[in-house]
Amino acid sequence: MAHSVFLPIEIACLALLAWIVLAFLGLACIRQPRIILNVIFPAGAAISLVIAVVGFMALTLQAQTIILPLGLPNLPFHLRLDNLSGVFLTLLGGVSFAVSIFSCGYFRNYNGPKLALVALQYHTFLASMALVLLADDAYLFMVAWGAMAVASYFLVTTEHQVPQNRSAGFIYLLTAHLGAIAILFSFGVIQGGHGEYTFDALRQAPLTPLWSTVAFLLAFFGFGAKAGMLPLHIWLPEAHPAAPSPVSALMSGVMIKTAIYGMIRVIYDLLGVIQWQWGMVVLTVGAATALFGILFALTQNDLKRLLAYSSVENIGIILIGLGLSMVFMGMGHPTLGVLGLIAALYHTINHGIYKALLFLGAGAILRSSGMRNLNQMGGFIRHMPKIALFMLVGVLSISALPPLNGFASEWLIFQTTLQAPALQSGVLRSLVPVTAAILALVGALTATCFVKVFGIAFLGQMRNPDLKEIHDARFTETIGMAWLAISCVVLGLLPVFVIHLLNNVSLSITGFGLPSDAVDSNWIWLIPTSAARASYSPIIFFAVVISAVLITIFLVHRLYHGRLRRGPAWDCGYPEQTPRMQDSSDAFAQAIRRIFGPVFKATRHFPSPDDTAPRFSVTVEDKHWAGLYLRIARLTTFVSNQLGVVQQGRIHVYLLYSLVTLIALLIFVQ
Amino acid sequence: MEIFWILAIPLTGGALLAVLGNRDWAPEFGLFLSACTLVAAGFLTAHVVSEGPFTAFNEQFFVDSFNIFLVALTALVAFTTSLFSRPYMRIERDHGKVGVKALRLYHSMFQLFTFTMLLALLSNNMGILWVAMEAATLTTVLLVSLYRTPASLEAAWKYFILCGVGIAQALFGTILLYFAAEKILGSGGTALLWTHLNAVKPQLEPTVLSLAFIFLLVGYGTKVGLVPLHNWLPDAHAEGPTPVSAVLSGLLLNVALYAVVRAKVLVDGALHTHLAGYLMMGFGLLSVTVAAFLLSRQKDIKRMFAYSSIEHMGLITFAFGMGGAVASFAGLLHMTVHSLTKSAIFFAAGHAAQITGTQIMDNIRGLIRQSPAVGWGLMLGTIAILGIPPFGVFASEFLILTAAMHQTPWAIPFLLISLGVAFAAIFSKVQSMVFGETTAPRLSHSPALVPVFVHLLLVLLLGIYIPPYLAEWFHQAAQWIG
Amino acid sequence: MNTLVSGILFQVLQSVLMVLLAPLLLGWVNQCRAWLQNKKGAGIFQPYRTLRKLFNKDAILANNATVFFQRMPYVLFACMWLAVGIVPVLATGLPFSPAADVIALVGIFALARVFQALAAMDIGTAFGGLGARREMLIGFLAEPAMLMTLFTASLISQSTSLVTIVDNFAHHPFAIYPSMAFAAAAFVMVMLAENARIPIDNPVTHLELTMIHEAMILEYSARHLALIEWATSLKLTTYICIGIAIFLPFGIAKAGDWMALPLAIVALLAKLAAAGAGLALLEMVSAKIRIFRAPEFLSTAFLLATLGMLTHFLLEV
Amino acid sequence: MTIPLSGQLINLSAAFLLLVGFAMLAQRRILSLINLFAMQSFVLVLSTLIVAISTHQHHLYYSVGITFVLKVILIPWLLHRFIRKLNLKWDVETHIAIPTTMLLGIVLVIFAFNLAQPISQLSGTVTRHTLGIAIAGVLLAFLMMITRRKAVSQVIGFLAMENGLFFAATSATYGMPLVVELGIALDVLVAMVIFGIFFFHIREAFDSLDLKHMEQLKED
Repeated sequence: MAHSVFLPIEIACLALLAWIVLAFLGLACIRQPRIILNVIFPAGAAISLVIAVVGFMALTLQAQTIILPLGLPNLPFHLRLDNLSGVFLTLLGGVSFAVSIFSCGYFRNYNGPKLALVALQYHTFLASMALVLLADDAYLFMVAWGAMAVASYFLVTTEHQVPQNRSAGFIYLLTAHLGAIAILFSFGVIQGGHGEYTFDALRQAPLTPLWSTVAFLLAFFGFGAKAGMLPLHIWLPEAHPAAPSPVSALMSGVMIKTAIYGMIRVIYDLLGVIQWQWGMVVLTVGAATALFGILFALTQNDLKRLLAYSSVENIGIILIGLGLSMVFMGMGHPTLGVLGLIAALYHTINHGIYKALLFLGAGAILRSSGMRNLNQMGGFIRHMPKIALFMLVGVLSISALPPLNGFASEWLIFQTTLQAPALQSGVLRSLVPVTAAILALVGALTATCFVKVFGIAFLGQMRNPDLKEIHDARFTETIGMAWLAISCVVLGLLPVFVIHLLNNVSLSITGFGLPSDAVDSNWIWLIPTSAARASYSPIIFFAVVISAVLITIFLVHRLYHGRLRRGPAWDCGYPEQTPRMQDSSDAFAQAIRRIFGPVFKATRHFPSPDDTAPRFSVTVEDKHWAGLYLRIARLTTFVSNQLGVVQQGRIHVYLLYSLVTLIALLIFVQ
Repeated sequence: MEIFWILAIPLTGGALLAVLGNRDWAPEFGLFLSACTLVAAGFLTAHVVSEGPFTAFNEQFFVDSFNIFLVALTALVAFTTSLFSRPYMRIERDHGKVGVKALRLYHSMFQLFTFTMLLALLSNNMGILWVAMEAATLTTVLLVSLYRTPASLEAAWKYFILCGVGIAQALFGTILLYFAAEKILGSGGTALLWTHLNAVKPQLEPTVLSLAFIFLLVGYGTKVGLVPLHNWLPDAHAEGPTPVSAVLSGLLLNVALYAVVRAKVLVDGALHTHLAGYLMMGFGLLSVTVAAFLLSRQKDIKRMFAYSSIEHMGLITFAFGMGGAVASFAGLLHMTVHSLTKSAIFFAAGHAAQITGTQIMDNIRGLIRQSPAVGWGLMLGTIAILGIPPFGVFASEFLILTAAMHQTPWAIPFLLISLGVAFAAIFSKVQSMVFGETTAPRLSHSPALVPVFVHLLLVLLLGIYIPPYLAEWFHQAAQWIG
Repeated sequence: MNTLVSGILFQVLQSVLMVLLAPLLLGWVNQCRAWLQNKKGAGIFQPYRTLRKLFNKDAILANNATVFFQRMPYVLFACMWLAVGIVPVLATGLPFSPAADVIALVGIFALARVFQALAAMDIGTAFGGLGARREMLIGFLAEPAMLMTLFTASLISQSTSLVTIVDNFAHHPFAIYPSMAFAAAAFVMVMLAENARIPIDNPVTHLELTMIHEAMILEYSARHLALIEWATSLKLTTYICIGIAIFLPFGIAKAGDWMALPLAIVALLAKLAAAGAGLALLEMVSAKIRIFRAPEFLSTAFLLATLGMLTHFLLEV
Repeated sequence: MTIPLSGQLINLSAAFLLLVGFAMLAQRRILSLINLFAMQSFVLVLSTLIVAISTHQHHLYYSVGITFVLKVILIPWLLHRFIRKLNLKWDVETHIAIPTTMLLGIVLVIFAFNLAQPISQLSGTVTRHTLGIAIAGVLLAFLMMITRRKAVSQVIGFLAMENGLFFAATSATYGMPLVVELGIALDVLVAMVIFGIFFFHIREAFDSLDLKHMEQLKED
């Protein structure tokens, strides 16, 4: 086997190094953009594959550690490759492979310097994410975490001429920084006073329940800020539209997942003893995040903003899974907790893949048509059938429709919620199913949202017919999207394998696994706890639907005729069918805005009566801005204004300060 | 012997330049002198590394793990600064902001300032240390007012008076110290030698020493820029020529803090209480918080980074006050990375101001377009100074914060808020300066940005790898700082 | 082995039977409606005639219709077929049943709905979009309510697989579950909404202000329309069957139990007839409500279902 | 106990120093302020001389010499030249509230005595009781710098502070080591020169030495 020569972790380190080297090669090739496109990015993709393979191998291997002679004098860099990091490395490798390939085509119209910088930051970004997953001591983790934030920040501000992009970048880095500080402090709490910062030491460190709760809260805040949970999500819908689409794909697909990784690492692995109250916190926040995210996604018109909000929603769903798992763990039902954990991990992977796919699709549309606003799109399926196909796969997956992967993971989460009777306290027993209700609502809303996306963007008539020369995805772009689409289908059809692999993870970090029924079940039947409770077989499902369709077609054409004529669409008696008669994206979301009115801050712009080409438009704002962030900003300025008075220019006053200080201190000492 | 050279070179150089400073080759000559000083410092460092701490010239001079790295740092920053100031001052001359005589003054004073810094570091005599600190003020005060603008004069005057008064308090502290030491060591020269004082510190009279420390703290603290004694600092940084701001932030503050720490060691030894520590922590926290909040209202780029210097000095003071091996180590590391980063930032900021012809940040835009090197230098420097990994500033902040985590948890909220506010304040401004579009013209001389990137590279290196011998010094120093 | 064969036979039998019966049920409902309105009615076999007529016609597609539009009817039909094949109507323990539990069942309906809505938007007419939008609106309100009702049942019988649920209710000593009352009420409301019946939608009018389901299929003709109509009747049947399976599962045979089969069939027919008549009665006594009242209606259903679940936890555990 | 004659003389001169300190605090006219400063320096020299004679501290003789040359002759002369050059001869401090300043001064003096109490207990010098007065001198000079509006008078305050420190050194410890004394002296001299340069710069920038012009740099 490969790792008889090289340990997987060593290969991982080498791959990481190779990425960094590529980054600087990219910078060196500032004059030859061709080389960057045709050599650097494909090479990066190859490395991604290596990473993916390593991560996959790690899923079945024992944890391996390695210590690099770098870092702080008494805290060298510790690296560790275990099953948990394996999962996320696989995700990183798999997604970044597709994205790198896609980028070869996507960045073709960038000029030399810009492209070189992108190549530099892009590969640094990849390397730092891998490093986050491999880090085994607090310092290295923080370093990698920060490098990740900085690299992605520069990628977000690639188009820094646009003012919104600058502010987006600023908000993003600010949130990331605050989060990082919180995480740092949480590590500081966990190590409990003996100043050892390797993760092993943190695992051993004894903590009082109070302090571990403090640590949990800090970590939850810090990682939540990166993951985009309520109310720290504001950076996401700003940064994603600003960044180049492949980068948005990476950020949504992988980067915010590293925050989930961090949560699992800290809560399950480092803290170990989980209290059910934590679970409730995570559960509530998760539910709120999911609902809020999807409601806002529904009301967006900018495709990438919409996708960003839907990422918020999915993070919420993942948090629901985690929260359930923590509740069960805390209440002393580890096996059920494991189910929740696996569901969360599974959904993490799935979301990583289909969200990356959707962002790449959005990018392809943007590059070929220059459009991000749904209200202007329409009928693209006739010009970009390939993109449409892949987007359809992504849409069906994210809408949690069987038999694709989104459904599989949400199904598992539902199963977890249905284990509520096992809980002792009646309150929890009745609260947990409510989250199930919210999850159901969110799922249905997601379907609505993405019907809107696909229907408005690809179906119907072209909204502005004068738009010429829009063409389909380029070759490399196609490969990138195809890769992700295929993995969506595979992950949807073979959940059992995934479950078994993830079971190793939970065994290695919590020490518990799924019940025997689930583990022994063969590859057709997905059985969470026991066959009698629930079972699901996407393959049979898929086979039956397909065959049913074929049979129907066959019968219909056999028993009757297959004659078909084409004609103009029925025009309802109007003289003509103009594209403007179709539902716009605004119109589609109108019912939502009306039903969930209180959530939004919607302002409608009516056309004036004597407007020859009247357009009705509506803008939806996030209430958190005015409600929370602007207040904080105002408070800060107030304080600093108060302090500014101290410095009022007269040297006598300054001298007085020193005299007073001196005397005060002298009195203090005496 | 190295000590002799290391002091003689800048002194004689300063004297020479006072006469020849108006020649065209004066900048190159100054550069040469700084290079020589750096080499001498290198030799001295090698000497200490090989033989450990030693005293020289019948104990008047003293080198140990604490001051040697500061000596090396000082020589290095002095060298890079003169490297930077060569084109910078020429551009200033082309812009007609300074005349030939002013340049002569500048070159000679720069060397003398280096001399005073090194003297303060190397001297074993607390009295001489004081003399050197005062001399440092005297050498820089005329540089602050180099442009003769009303603002610069005002800044210089405040700098002069406030630091003069402050330093006077320090002198009184020194007298008290001498007074206490004389009891044990007898009167005469040796009673102020730090090595002797350190040897007998447990016997020193506590009440006197606590008073002495108050005076020393207020005195040297004024030069460190501790709130509320800091008022001279932003003005001087903003109005003086950029190289001066760079060395003020990069060297002077460090050396002043060095003096405070030396005093703290004695007082701790004598008092057996944590008084000095608490005082320093108090000043440190106050400085960090106030500076962080004042950052957000700055309009002048150099003034803003001056406040950031106050903030970081506060953090270092806090670290030393906290004490303990980790915290002191972190403090030393932070001293190093801060002076490297901050001087780098000032270099970049200076060129930025020259490019756009203003120091008002609202009028500086799109640096990255006009001169990518300046833009990236400023951006990366800012990211480094804000303590974002993988830069070295983060390494030290990591240690400080985690140490504070279990030594003084009550301080955490202040630090948390301050760091957040400082980040928001600085980064929002720098970002809008670096990015965006611009129409600024090119510079008459190509800017020297080698120093910027050398410094940043070093800082980056310290973030991911600290050389063993450096770590060794820091450890030793941290040991006896306690 | 033998059980498997008989199981598959049962499966096939049930699927085919239900597919063939579905239009009849629709006809029966319409006939009852007519009777209740003192009309003579078209007779209960009218739907079959309609289907035959439609199948024999030539299909017309709009010029810009894509493959979506063309294939949607088949997908729709297949989904409904699968759904009705999963629900244990005649007998439990069918080989397909474990392939999809109640959640997957809801998933199937969602799948069908999404495809229908997309197809409706394909042509780009005003009505298509309007219909799709309203359909999704009803959908995202009805689906959670549906799930909640099913969850109540599955919490009682500790399982989400319909077979186990039916077994639990049918072949265990009878017990009164107050929560099921809530669930039943919610289920009926959801069923009305999902099948485009009064008071949410009116299957017989094409009044543009009110119509939902019809708006989506305005562009369809001939065999495509026929399949859609058939699928609609299948959907109605499936819902009723689910209701039967959960709320009155008595008389459902075990798989391979040939003796119990006739009884099961009779029981099923009786239940379907009763349910159809009941449905007609409901539609008679209630009036169509405004589209923006629909959310209130459905959120009430959702509330009832959730209440049912809570009552289960408060009273029955 | 009875204090030896030298001690009495020193205490006398100390008292005189304090008096002069208050006089400077009250003095409005700059010219006489300079003279007062010279007088204070002279008293300082005297007292130091007495100490030197009475305790045979040879290095004190040097510092006596330095101080005499520097503070009694050179600096007053320089100051006189400056104000002649800048013709500030009749320049007076406007509106300073003398009575309040005096009161503050007295408070400071009391504080200084309390501060000096414990230290004087420890001191073995004949001059130990004058330490309090030295501190008082420093603080009074400080107060003076705070209250004065003119650059020159602020500088004089600064020098007075230097005097106070010097007096403290002699009274507490019979003076600092010689090296330090020399260094301090050098610094004071250079400082003086630089102050001079500043006067001219400020003058040409603001055509007045009033500090009220130099209040522009602030947080607005």
